[in-house]
Amino acid sequence: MTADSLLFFILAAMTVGSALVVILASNPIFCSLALAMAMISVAGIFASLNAWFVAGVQLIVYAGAVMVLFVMVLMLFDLKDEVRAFSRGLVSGFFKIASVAVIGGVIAAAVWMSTETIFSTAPAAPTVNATVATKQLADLLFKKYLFSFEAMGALLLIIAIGAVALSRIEGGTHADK
Amino acid sequence: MQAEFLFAILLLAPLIGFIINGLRWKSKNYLLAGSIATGAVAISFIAAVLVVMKLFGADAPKAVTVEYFKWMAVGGLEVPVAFVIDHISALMVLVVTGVGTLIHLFSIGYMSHDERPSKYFAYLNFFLFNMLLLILGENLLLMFVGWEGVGLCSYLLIGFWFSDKEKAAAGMKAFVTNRIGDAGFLLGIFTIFFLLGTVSFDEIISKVAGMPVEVGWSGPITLAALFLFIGAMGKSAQIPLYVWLPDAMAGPTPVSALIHAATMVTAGVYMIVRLSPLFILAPNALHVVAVVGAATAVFAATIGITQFDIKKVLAYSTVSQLGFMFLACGVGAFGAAMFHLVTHAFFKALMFLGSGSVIHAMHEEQDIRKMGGLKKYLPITHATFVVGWIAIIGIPPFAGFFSKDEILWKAFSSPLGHKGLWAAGVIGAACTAFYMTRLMALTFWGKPRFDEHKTHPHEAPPSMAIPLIVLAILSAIGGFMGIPHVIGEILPGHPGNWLEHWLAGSIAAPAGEAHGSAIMEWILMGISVSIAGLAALLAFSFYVIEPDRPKQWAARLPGLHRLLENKYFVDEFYFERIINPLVSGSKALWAFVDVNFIDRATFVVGDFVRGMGSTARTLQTGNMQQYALYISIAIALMFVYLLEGPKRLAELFGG
Amino acid sequence: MPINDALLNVGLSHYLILSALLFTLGLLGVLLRRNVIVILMSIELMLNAVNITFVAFSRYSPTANMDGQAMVFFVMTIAAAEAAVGLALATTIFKKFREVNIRYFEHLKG
Amino acid sequence: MGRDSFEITVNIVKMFAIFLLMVQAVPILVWLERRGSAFIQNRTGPNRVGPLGLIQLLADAVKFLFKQPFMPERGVAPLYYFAPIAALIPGALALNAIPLSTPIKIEPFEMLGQMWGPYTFLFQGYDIGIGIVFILGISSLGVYSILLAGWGSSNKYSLMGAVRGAAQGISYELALSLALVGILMVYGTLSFKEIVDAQAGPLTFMAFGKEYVIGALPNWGIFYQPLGALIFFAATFAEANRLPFDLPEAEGELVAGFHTEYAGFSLLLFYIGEYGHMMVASALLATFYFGGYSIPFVSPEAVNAFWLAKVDGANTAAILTAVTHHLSLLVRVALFLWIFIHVRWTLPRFRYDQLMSLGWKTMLPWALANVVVTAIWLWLGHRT
Amino acid sequence: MNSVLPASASLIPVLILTLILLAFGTVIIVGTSLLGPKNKKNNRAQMMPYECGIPGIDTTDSKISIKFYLTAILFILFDIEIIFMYPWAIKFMDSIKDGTGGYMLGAMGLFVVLFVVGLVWEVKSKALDWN
Repeated sequence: MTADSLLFFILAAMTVGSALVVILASNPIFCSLALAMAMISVAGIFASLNAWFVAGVQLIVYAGAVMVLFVMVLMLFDLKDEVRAFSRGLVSGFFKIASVAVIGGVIAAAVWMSTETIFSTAPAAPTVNATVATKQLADLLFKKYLFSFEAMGALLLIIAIGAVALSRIEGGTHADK
Repeated sequence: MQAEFLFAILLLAPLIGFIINGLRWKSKNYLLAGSIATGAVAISFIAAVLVVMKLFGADAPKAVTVEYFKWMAVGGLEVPVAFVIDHISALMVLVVTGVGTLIHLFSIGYMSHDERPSKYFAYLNFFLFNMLLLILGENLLLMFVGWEGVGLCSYLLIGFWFSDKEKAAAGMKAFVTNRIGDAGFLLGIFTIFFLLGTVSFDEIISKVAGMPVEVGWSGPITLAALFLFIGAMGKSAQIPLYVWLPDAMAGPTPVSALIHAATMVTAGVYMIVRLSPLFILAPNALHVVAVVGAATAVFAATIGITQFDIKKVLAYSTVSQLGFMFLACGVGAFGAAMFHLVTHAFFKALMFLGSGSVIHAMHEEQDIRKMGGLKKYLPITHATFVVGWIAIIGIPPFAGFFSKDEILWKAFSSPLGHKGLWAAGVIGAACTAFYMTRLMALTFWGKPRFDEHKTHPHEAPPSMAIPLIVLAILSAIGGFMGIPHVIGEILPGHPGNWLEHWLAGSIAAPAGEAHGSAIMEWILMGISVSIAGLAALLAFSFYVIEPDRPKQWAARLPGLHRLLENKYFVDEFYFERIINPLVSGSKALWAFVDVNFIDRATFVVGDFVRGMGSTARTLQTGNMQQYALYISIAIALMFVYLLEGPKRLAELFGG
Repeated sequence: MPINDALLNVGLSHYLILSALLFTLGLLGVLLRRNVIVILMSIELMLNAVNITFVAFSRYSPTANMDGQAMVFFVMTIAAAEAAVGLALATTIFKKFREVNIRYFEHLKG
Repeated sequence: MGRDSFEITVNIVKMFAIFLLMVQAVPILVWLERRGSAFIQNRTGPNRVGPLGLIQLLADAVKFLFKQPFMPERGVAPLYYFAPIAALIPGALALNAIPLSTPIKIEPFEMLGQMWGPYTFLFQGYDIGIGIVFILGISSLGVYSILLAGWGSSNKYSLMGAVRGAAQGISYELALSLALVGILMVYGTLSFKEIVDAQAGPLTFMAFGKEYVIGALPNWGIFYQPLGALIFFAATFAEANRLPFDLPEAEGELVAGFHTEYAGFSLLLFYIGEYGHMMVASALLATFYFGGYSIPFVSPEAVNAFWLAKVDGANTAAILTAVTHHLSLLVRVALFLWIFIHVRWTLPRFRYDQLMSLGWKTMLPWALANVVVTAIWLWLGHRT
Repeated sequence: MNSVLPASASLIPVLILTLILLAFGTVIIVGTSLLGPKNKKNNRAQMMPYECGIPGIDTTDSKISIKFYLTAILFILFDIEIIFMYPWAIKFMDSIKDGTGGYMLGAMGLFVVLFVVGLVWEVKSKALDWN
């Protein structure tokens, strides 16, 4: 095995393993920590694809911010192990797993069948270093996708306002007057 | 600097001002709100100047166009968000942002005692943004967005003091009346799209370039032109849709100056000038435009003679002047229309602001019968008002003379013109001179007719005085950009008609020979000036020398006076003959058709849908995971279908 | 494709299959778990799977372009916004019921 | 990693050595802290064990080794035991990504009857192209060890301290990362090496299209970004949970913060993490704003030539050159570490609301202002 | 830099170092538990959560202010905005030199305005006050 493929398989194993813990662990805190692990592994996968800046952002935003929020909220709620972590229903459970299996299988099959025809599997050797690649990214973000970029700014503003407003709600819709 | 950048600043500065003031709408800090708004418009003005500069020079482009992004693409219709400054919109954008800046500045002083200055300035900025959309939009749809936007702002600002029921009603009236026009405008856009398959000005003009002139009334271009003119009628207050404009004076006076005199109401004229290559192909439509314009010019001017509200007088004057512009458009003198639009923006904004200053000084008194002798109290306002007065009645060399005279001359000499149109114009001009002099006399001259011990009129603060002075200067010299050839020839250095030269490539001219000679032009010019002068003298004698005479005349001609004083009973007519029948007809329809047929039908449909719904309701449990399950089943099926799953499986197992 | 080859030459399909696996796991989490917060986390997992696809296509496209990476930025922003609002909602539910079972969201219907 | 066994071995040993550099700094720093605080507070401090009390820490370490490790009864074992290990990772990973000196170029040489080389060894664990972003990402993971410790201990004071620490850390991370935007704008790169290289020579700057050179000053980032440097430095205090920002371990309110329930060597691991964080911060400060490992006005080539003249053998000279530059960096790092210690014993602790409002309402806006001013200044200066 | 190393060249060392660190930490934790004295009898007082010697009351429910969680949300949002500035920042100097500096300044200016509006709103709404 070459170093590159070794790296990929290690990272992939870490990602899938963590993801399995996320959906199987009964304690939500462990779920969130496993998800943080998965995020870090995905950052590694981005890096192995030479998307260094995206990997860094993945670390900072997902692992360093979003998952911290999850962990903090779970600690805030002080949730214990769940007696019944999974939803009930034999029939619907069967349908759920079946549909997921079909989707997963079909995606995998589609990938398997078609990648050869899309383009060759060997990527072009990296020709620019991370800083230059990041500059190319900036070129895209601020020229081609400028509108989306500014829209993102507006979205974040709205979310900031909305989050504060939501956190102020005292009761729910069922609160008695 | 890059055009994209400048256009963005030009358009976004008022929008940002609107957002800032809109977000702090509760604030009562009129100075801060006003400064933000004025600053925003001033930035916009500077950007406009910088863009317009690109049009100068020997090898300058004919137009600066930027396209930001695609707005919509529906079938054959592709509408980009694109803006253009060419020689027509350059004039308009400079006037709108320039005069707009001055009026914003004036508003700071005028709104200093108001309860909601931030809201006011936010609306004002938003208006300006929409106006710029209207002017700069590169296609009819973008123009329509601005068109509706200014209508909305106009409504909001007329009804700005909505706690007064009448003022709120005035806003409503303006909105509803404009809707009629807008319907026409939309039909016009549809017709054009149906006809030419595009809504872009550039493409419209290049597509109609080779078309023959249409004869008769039923041609598609004539139809489109007439529809568009209906839109213009609504926005620019022409007979029969002018009724909203006098009532619109319920809004704050700077609003009247900005929206209902200088900018928004001229949008109709602008639109026709913009599409002049289209209109020129429909002479019959142009005849309608000319006749409506001339009729409005005379009609509104006669009403103006008997009004006592200072702003109403100016409002009718505006309607009348707009009539002049349409008259110019109608005879194919689009350049003259633009010229009058610009000079009118200067002097009418000046007079409105002056009246604002008077109203402010008189503590919200608007009745000129209760004024008089204000000359000594308000020297600056008076001096600037005099400039505006001379300009509007058309005494050379002030701005109004040049533009009005060019319209009259074109009405006479153009191949589309007619002596009758010229005569109507002269009568309108004479009436204008009469009522403006009357307004001056009753407001500023003579003896004070208010209690000098109770009311102490005070001169405007600098923030109000500066715009007045600037506009007065512009009203005085604004006419020199369009000096007629006959005058230019006798002046030293032979200055040409700069405006005509500027607009030459952008607007269309009617085919055919102009009739009339230089001598003729001099004679007509003399006639119109002397008639206006005589009318002014007459008014002067009526209202200053012998103040009793108006009453005697009113007694002598009671019928005419009543007719004029009640504005020809048009509002009453509309109410009795159009609105009431509509209402009672609708009621009858409701009682019979609605209850018996439509309601029945909807009930049946409703019951059916409800039955379906309650069946389907069992699926909607509120359990989100079930919803997710439905989604995933659907996705799975979709994938199987897309990948031709059964076929492939068959291949796999079948061999 | 011989196994040895698949182990040695990591290519686009490897990343895509990994992404599909991750996406499927995330979907399972969404469908099966009861805890709202875990469901949100599973959604994050799915979004990450999509991001892997974007970056992989960006890397393996014949005309080396960065559009895929730019998209990842937007997906991440959306994901963060979704997490922020989702958790705010979960907190509101928690304050009311002292539990974050997805079932409690049923009470929100009209 | 390397082409042959020698290179691979050296690279792995190098990483471990840099990690050990961080570990061994802890006793020295703790000693310095205790002696320094005593000096500041006019006391003697530890002076019994060894000369100047230098052996004290060794004795402490031995004591730590033999303490009884235990977990509180309701603690969550995996988290409780993993937290101190996790505390090591961010500091060590980050320190290895910073270039600590010039690369060493080794000419071919003979060893064990075989020719080896040539090699180029970086004086850092690994060179990651997006260095700055990598370090920000890695150090943002530091929050986890705090949260894990707090939760794993199942002690409400630990948890409170942990959540406080996390909130504080992330609040100041904003100001910190925003302060770096200024530096990125000035140098236009994410790589540490290029930033250090850009700081060579005399101070040169552009203003309104003209270039100015001030020969007396080195071309350091601090002269371009004084406000940015200040905000960065202040924010690192909060990031490292040092006084005056050590609210997570405020004794008066929270017993001992998130590591209340820790004792013995696992407590020491937290300290290693914290001091590692300080070292990373100091090294970053030196790299961004004080020329990194460069020696002012002296180019690496000149240093190499100096050593070539002194000793024979190009490889020895190369190693000595790297060591010289490394010392140049260490001097700065030591200075900043001393400032860390000095501040701790000089300034009083903030109240929590003051701390948060300082971070959000003072430092964040100032950092933003710094970005805006820098952008406009650069634009005006370099516009053609 | 003309030759760019493959990603694995700098990623594998990171993985190796992480492994080293984990091993180091584990050795220490396990080592101390072997070296240190064993807990013979079930010492209840020692194993209780440490609260300065006072017997713990109310051990189950730790009330943490909702503010912390709000801070974390706002952190995410602002963090993303700042991260968006990074590519822009390193590109900015190049843009000035190739003449599109004003454009880039405007593009980021609008974004910063949104940022500032958000910050001002948070401050005004007292979401950042801790009392």
